[in-house]
Amino acid sequence: MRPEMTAASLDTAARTSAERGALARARLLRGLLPALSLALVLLAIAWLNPRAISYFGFSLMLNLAIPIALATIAQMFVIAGNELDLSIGTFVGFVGCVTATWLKDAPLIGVAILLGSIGIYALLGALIHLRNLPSIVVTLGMSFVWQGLAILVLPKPGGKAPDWLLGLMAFKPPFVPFPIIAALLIGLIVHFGLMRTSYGVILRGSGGNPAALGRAGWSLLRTKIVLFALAGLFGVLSGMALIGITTSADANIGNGYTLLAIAGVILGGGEFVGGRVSPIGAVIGALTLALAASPLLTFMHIPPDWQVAANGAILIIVLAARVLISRKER
Amino acid sequence: MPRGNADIIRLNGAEKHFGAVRALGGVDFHVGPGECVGLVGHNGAGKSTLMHMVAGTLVPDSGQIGVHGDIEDNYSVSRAQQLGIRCVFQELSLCPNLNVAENTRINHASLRGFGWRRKAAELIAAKLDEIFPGHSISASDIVGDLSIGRRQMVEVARAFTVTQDRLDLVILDEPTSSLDAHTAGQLLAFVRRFVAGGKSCILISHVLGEVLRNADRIVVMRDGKVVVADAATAFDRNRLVTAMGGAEARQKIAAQIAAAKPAASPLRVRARPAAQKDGTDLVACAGEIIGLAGLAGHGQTDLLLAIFSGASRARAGIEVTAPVALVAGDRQSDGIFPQWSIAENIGIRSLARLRSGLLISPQREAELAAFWQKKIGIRTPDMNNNIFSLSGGNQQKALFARALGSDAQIVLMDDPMRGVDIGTKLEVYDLVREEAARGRTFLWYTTETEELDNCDHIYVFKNGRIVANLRRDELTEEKIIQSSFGDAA
Amino acid sequence: MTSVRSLLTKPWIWSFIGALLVWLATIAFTGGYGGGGMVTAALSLAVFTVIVGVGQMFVITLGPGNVDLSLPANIGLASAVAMKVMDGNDSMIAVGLLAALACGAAIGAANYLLIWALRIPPIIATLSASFIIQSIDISYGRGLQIKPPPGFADFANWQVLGIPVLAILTVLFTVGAAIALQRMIYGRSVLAIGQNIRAAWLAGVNVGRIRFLTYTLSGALGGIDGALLAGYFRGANVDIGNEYLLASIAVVVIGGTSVAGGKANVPGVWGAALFLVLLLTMLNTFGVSAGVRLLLTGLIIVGVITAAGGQKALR
Amino acid sequence: TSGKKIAFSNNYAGNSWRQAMLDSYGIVTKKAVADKVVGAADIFTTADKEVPTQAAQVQNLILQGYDAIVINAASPDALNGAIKQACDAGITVVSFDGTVTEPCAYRVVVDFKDMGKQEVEQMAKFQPKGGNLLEIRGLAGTSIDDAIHAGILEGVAAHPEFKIVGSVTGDWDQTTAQKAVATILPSLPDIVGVVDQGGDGYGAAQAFAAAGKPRPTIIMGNRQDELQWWKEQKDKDGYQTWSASIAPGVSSLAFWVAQQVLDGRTDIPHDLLVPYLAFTQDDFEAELPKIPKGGVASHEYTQEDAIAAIKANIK
Ligand SMILES: Nc1ncnc2c1ncn2[C@@H]1O[C@H](COP(=O)(O)OP(=O)(O)OP(=O)(O)O)[C@@H](O)[C@H]1O
Ligand SMILES: Nc1ncnc2c1ncn2[C@@H]1O[C@H](COP(=O)(O)OP(=O)(O)OP(=O)(O)O)[C@@H](O)[C@H]1O
Ligand SMILES: [Mg+2]
Ligand SMILES: [Mg+2]
Repeated sequence: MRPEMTAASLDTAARTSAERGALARARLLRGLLPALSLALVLLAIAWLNPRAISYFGFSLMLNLAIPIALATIAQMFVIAGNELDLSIGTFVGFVGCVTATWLKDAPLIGVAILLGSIGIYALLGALIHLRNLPSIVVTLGMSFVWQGLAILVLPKPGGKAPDWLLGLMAFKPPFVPFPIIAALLIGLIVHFGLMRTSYGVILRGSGGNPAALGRAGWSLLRTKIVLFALAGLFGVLSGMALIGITTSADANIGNGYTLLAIAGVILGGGEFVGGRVSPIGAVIGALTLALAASPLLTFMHIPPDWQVAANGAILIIVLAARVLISRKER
Repeated sequence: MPRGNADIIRLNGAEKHFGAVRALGGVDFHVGPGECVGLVGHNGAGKSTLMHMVAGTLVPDSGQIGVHGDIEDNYSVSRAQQLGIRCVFQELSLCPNLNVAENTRINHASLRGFGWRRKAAELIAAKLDEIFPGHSISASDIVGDLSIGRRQMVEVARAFTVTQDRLDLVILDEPTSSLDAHTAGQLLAFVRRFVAGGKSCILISHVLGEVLRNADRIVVMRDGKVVVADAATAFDRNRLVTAMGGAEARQKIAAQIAAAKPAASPLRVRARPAAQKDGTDLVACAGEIIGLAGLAGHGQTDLLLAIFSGASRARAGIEVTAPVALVAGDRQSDGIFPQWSIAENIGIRSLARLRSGLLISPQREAELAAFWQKKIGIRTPDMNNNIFSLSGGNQQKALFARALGSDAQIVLMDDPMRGVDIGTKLEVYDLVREEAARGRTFLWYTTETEELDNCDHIYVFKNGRIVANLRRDELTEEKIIQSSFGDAA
Repeated sequence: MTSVRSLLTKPWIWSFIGALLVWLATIAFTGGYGGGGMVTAALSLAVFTVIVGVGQMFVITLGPGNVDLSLPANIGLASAVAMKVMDGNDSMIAVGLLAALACGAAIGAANYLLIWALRIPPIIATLSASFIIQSIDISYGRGLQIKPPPGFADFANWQVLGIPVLAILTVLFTVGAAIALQRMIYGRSVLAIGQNIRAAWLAGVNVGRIRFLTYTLSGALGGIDGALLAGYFRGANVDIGNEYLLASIAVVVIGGTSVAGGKANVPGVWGAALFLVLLLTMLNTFGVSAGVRLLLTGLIIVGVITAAGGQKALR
Repeated sequence: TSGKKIAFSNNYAGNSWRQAMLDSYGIVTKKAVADKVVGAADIFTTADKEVPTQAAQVQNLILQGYDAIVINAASPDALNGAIKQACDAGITVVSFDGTVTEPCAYRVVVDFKDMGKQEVEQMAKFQPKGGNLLEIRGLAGTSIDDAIHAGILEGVAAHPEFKIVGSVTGDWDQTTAQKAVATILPSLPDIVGVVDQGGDGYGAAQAFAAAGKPRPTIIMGNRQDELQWWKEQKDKDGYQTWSASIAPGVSSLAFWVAQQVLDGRTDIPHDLLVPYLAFTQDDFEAELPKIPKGGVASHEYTQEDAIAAIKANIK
C-alpha cells in the first residue's frame, strides 16, 4: 500500500529544482574562482605597470608560464587518478637536458629517448597499480633518478635548443601574443580530451570511485597507465617548451616545477582525491602563479629582504580572495 | 540443458572463503526467465557475496557458473554484461565526481563517439522518468551533490538502461534501503512491470513485506547456505523469519512500550529547524523516543546534525542538555573508519572512559567490544578483524554499539536501520526501548514507517520544516503520508 | 618461524631491512673497515630526520593533502633564534631551546590558522608560510652563521660507547610518540580524522582542536630540530633545514605510513632515516659521481618500496 | 649617467656570502644614487636559485624599462634566452659570480679553474710528502663546480704525490658538506688534506673532529668561522693552511662596469678577469676582525677600481 501521489511529488520537484539552481550557481561560481584570481592579479599588474598590459608585455610576462602550464597539466593527470607526482620537476629538467643535447645533435635518438621516458612513466603507473604502491614514494625515488640522469646527460649547463623549437617558441602571431594562444590551446585540448570524450569520463571515474569502475568491467591498470603516460607526455612538452624559451639547458632547471605544478592544480580548483580536476582551471592556476610569483612581485618594488615573503603573501591573498567569494556563496 | 527455456543463470556448489570466514558453503542457485527471485537472510548470510558471483565481480573458490544454459569458464564482469546481467550493488557504485549521464556512460562501453553525452543523458533521463516519475534529477547533476536516496535512484535506473548489450537479469541488492516509502513503491511497481515483460530480477531486502509482495520465488540464506527456496505464495512473514533463524521467538513488536514513564522528566533537547517560521520546536525529554518522519531529504538529517553540533557549541534555536552520540545511516561517509578493526570502530566514541591513567587500555577496549558483540550479535570470529570484513548490516550494528556503548544520554539516529536484517532490527528496537526506559533519549529519523511504532512522538518534516507533531496513538501511515505531501503549514 | 613471518608483515620492517642491506653492501666494499663508525655517523645524522619525521608523520596521518612544507624554513629560523638567544653562552642553553620550541610552535599554529581561517589547502598554506618565514629569517639572521655555546655543541656531539646520546634521547622520544599515536586519545583522534574527517566529527572527535595540535606539534618539533642542528653543525643558517623538505616526507612514507591518512607507524621513521643516511654513506664510499649517486638513490628507493609492496585493499 | 636606471637580479639571499654581496652592492649603489651618478639602482631577489623564476624576473625587468641589469645568474646558459631578449631591448647586461655565456652580456669572471689548481699548489707546500686528499665538490651540474674541480684535477696531475681517495658533494653548504664528510670518513684511509670550493671547510673540520680522526690540512673559503677556526688551530700548534674565494663585493665591481658601459664606453671587453680573494698564513689574522661574526670576507670596489680593472683587461 504505497500510494502513487504524482501531484504531490510534482511539488517536491518544484522545491528541488530551486535547490538545484542554487547548487548549479554555487558550482559555476566555484568553477569561475580560478579565473577571478587571475583577473585579480592582472588588475594589480595593470595598476602597477600599465606598460605591461600590451602585446610585448604579455609575450614577456607569460612565455615562461607555458612550460609551467604544461607541467601543471601533467600533474593534473596524475592527481585525477588519486596519485601525486613528486618527480615532475626533475623530469622536466631531464627532458630539458635531452632536448638541448640529443634532440639537437641526433634527433632520432633524442625522440627515442623522450618516447622511452614517456614509456617509463607508463610503466610507473603500471607498477604503482599492480603492487599497490604509494605513488608519493615511487615518484620521490624517481625524482632522484631523473635528476641523476639529467646530470649524466648534461654534466654542466649548456647545450642548445633545436632551431625549430626556438623558432616555435619565438613565434609572433598577429594581435594575440603567442603565450595566450598556447595557453588557450592547451586548456581547450585537454579539456576536450578529459572532460568531453567518453574515455575521459573513465579516466576521471578511476579517481572518483575506482571500485565502481572495476565493477563495471573497466581495467584500472589501463586507466592508471594512460594517466601516467599522459603525465609523461605533458612533462616532455613542458621540458621542450622550457628549453625553447631559455635556449639552453641546466640539470637543475626544472626542480621548482614540482611544487608549482601541485599548487597550480589546486589553485585551479582541483582536489587531491576523488578525481575532481579541471584542465582549464589548471592552466589558469599556472598562469596566476607565474604572474603572481614574478611580474607582480617585480613591479611592486619591495625591499630585497621581504621579496620572498611577498611571494608567499601574494599566494595567500589570491587564495584568501577565493575563500571570501565562496563563503558568500554559502 | 536445453537452450529453449534455459535458466538465465545457474550456480552449482558455489563456495567462497575470506580468510577464516566461510562466506558461501556450496550454494546452488538459479534464476529463470520472467521471474523475480526474492533473496533474504540475516546480515552476513552471504547474499551479497552470492550476487557478486552472479555479477562476475568475485570468482568462486569452487563451483560452476552457467549462463543461458552454457557453462562459463572465464566468467567476468564484462562477460556478464554481454550476457545481459546487471547488478545494483549494496554499496553505492557511482563516481561522485561525475554527473549522472557520465555515470551512465561507465556502464556502457558502447556509449562513445560523437554525441555520446546527449545519448547518455537521454538514456538515463528516460529511464528515471519511467521508474521514478517526478524524480527531479537532471542528467547533468553531479552525483556527489545528490542525496543518498537520489544516488540510489540513479544507480537503479542506470542498471535498467539498455544500449547494444542484451538485458535479461537485474540484481537489486537492498535497492530500497535509502529510499522513502513513496519512492520505494515506485521502484517495486516498476520491477513488477519489468518481470511481467519477461525479464528477470533478483530482489534482496530486509523489509520482508517488499519481498513477499513482489517476488515470485523466495530463496532464504543462512550462514552461507541456501536453507529454503520456494514459491513466494508458500511463505508468510512468520515462515520467512523462522527460516532465516535467530529470531524465531520474537514477534512482539511494539506491544507494550511507554507503560511506565516518569511524568515530568527533564528536558534533553529543544530544537527548531532553521527553516521553521512558526515557532514550532522539536522537544525531547529524558526517556523519550522521538521519531522524525516524512519523505527522505526534507530536513530530518539536517536537524539531527544541527542538534549534534549544538551539543558542543552554542547555536541559535538549539538547546541540548546532555552528551550526544549519533548513529549514522550513510555508514560509508559518516560512520566507518576503514583502516580500523571492529573493536576500534566501536571504542572511538568512548575513548575517555577506556583509559587507565593517560593511556587507552586495550583490555577495556576489547571488553567493551566483546560486550556489544554479544549484546547486539555482531557476526565475526574476531572483533580485531577489519571492519570491512563484516557484511553491510553487521557494520551498521557496530555503529549502534559505538553510540549505545558511549556515555551519551541523547542518541541521534539517522535512518540507522539501512541494511539491517529483521531479526537484528527487532533486537535493536527492544534495546532502544530498554535504554529509553533507563532514561536515554532517542531522536530517530527513519524512512521505514513501521519503525515509528516504537516512538513516543513523531514529528513529520516537509521542506525543512516540522509540519505535524503526532502522538503514537494518533499514528497511521496515511496520516504521515498526508502530512508529508500536504501543503506546508 | 611464524614470528618471523608476522614480523615481515609489519609495514616498517622493510625500511630496516633496506638499511641493513645498504650497510652490509658498504662494509663488503670496504672489507669490513669502518663499519662501526658508519653506524655511529648514521645514528647521529638520522636523529634530525627522525625528529621532524615524527612531526610530519602526524600531519600526513591527518589525511590526503595534509603536509607541512614549512619545516625547512621553520628549522632555519628556529636555529637562528636558538643561537641568538644562547649567544654563545652556556647558561642560556635551556632558554635558547625553549625559544626555538616556542618559535616552531608559533609557526605551526600560524600554519593551522591559515588553513582554518582562509580554508587554504595545507600544502599551499605551508608553502606560502615558508616563504614568509624565510624572509623573516633572512632579515633576522642576515644569513650569518651564528655559533652555538661550547656546552651545547659538545652536548650535540656527545657519544657514549660510540652511541650518540642525542640518538638515545630521540629513541626515548619516539617511544613516547608511538605510545601517543596508538594508546592516547590524541593519537587515536588523529588516526580517525585521517581516515574520515566527517565520521570523526560525528564520532565526537574534536576535529578542529586535534588538527590545530598536530600542526603546532609539527612546528614545535621543527623548532627543536633547528636548535639541535645548529648545535651539531656548529652554527645556525638559513639553509640548515633545506634537505628536510623531501627527507621528512620520505622517511614517513618509506617508513610505512599511509599517505592516504589514518595509518601511521613510528618505528618506520627510524628505519627509513637510517636507510637514507646509510644509502648516502654507501654511495659516497663507492665514490660514484653525483649523477650516478642520485640515479642509484632513486632506483634503490623505488626498489625497496616495490619489494615491500603495498597493502591489499579490502573490498 | 645620472638619469640611468640599473637593476640587480639575484636568485638567492640565504647565506652569508650572498648577504655580504647584497650589502656591498647596497653600500656602493646607495652612495652612487645619492651622488647622482645613476638615477636608480634597485635590487630584485628571487628564492631558491631557480632558473625559470630568474628568467621571468629578467623579462619583467625589461618591461620595467631599466637601462642595465647586473645579474648573478642561476645558470650560465639557461638564462641566455632572457638575456638575449634584454640585449635586444637595448639593455646592458653585466653578469658576475654566476656568469652567463650569452655573448651580448658582460662577464666579470673569476678564474675558478686557477683557484682549484692553486689549492693543490698550496697543499703541496704544507704537505710536502704528499698523501691522500678528500675533495668536497659544490652544487652538481653547475659550471663553477666544474671549473674548480677541473683545476684541482690539473693540480693533482702536476703533483703526483697527492691522490684523491674520496669525493663528496657539499653543495657549497656547511651543513651538507659536514654531513657528506661524516658519512664517508669511516671508510676512508688517513687523509692529509681536504680540497674544497669554499664555505665548506669548517663543516669538514667538524666532521673530522666528530669522527675522532686526525685533523688534516683543510683549504678554507674566507668565511669568518673558517678563519676563526684556522686562528684557533694556529694559536694551538702553528697549523698552516690557505684560504680563497670570490669576494662578494665583486657585485659592486659589476655595478661600476654597467655604469661605465652606460656612460658610453665602447672599449670594454665582454670578459673581465678579476682576481679571487685569497688569504695566507701571514695576512688572514689581520682580516679576521673586519669580517662580521658569521659573515664572509669582502671588499667593496670603487669607480676607480673598476676603471683600473677594465684597463688591465684591455690588451
Ligand atoms: N571482503 C571480505 N573480507 C572478509 N570477509 C568478507 C568479505 N566480504 C564478505 N565477507 C564475509 O562474508 C560473509 C557474507 O557477507 P555478505 O556481504 O555476503 O552478507 P550479506 O548476506 O549480504 O549481509 P547483509 O544483509 O548484511 O548485507 C560475512 O560473514 C562477511 O563478514
Ligand atoms: N555542519 C556540518 N556538517 C557536516 N560536516 C561538518 C559540519 N561541521 C563540521 N563538520 C566536519 O567537521 C570538520 C571540522 O569542523 P569543526 O572545526 O567545526 O569541528 P570541531 O572544531 O571539532 O567542532 P567543535 O568545536 O564543535 O568541537 C569539518 O571539516 C567537517 O568535515
Ligand atoms: Mg549484503
Ligand atoms: Mg529504507
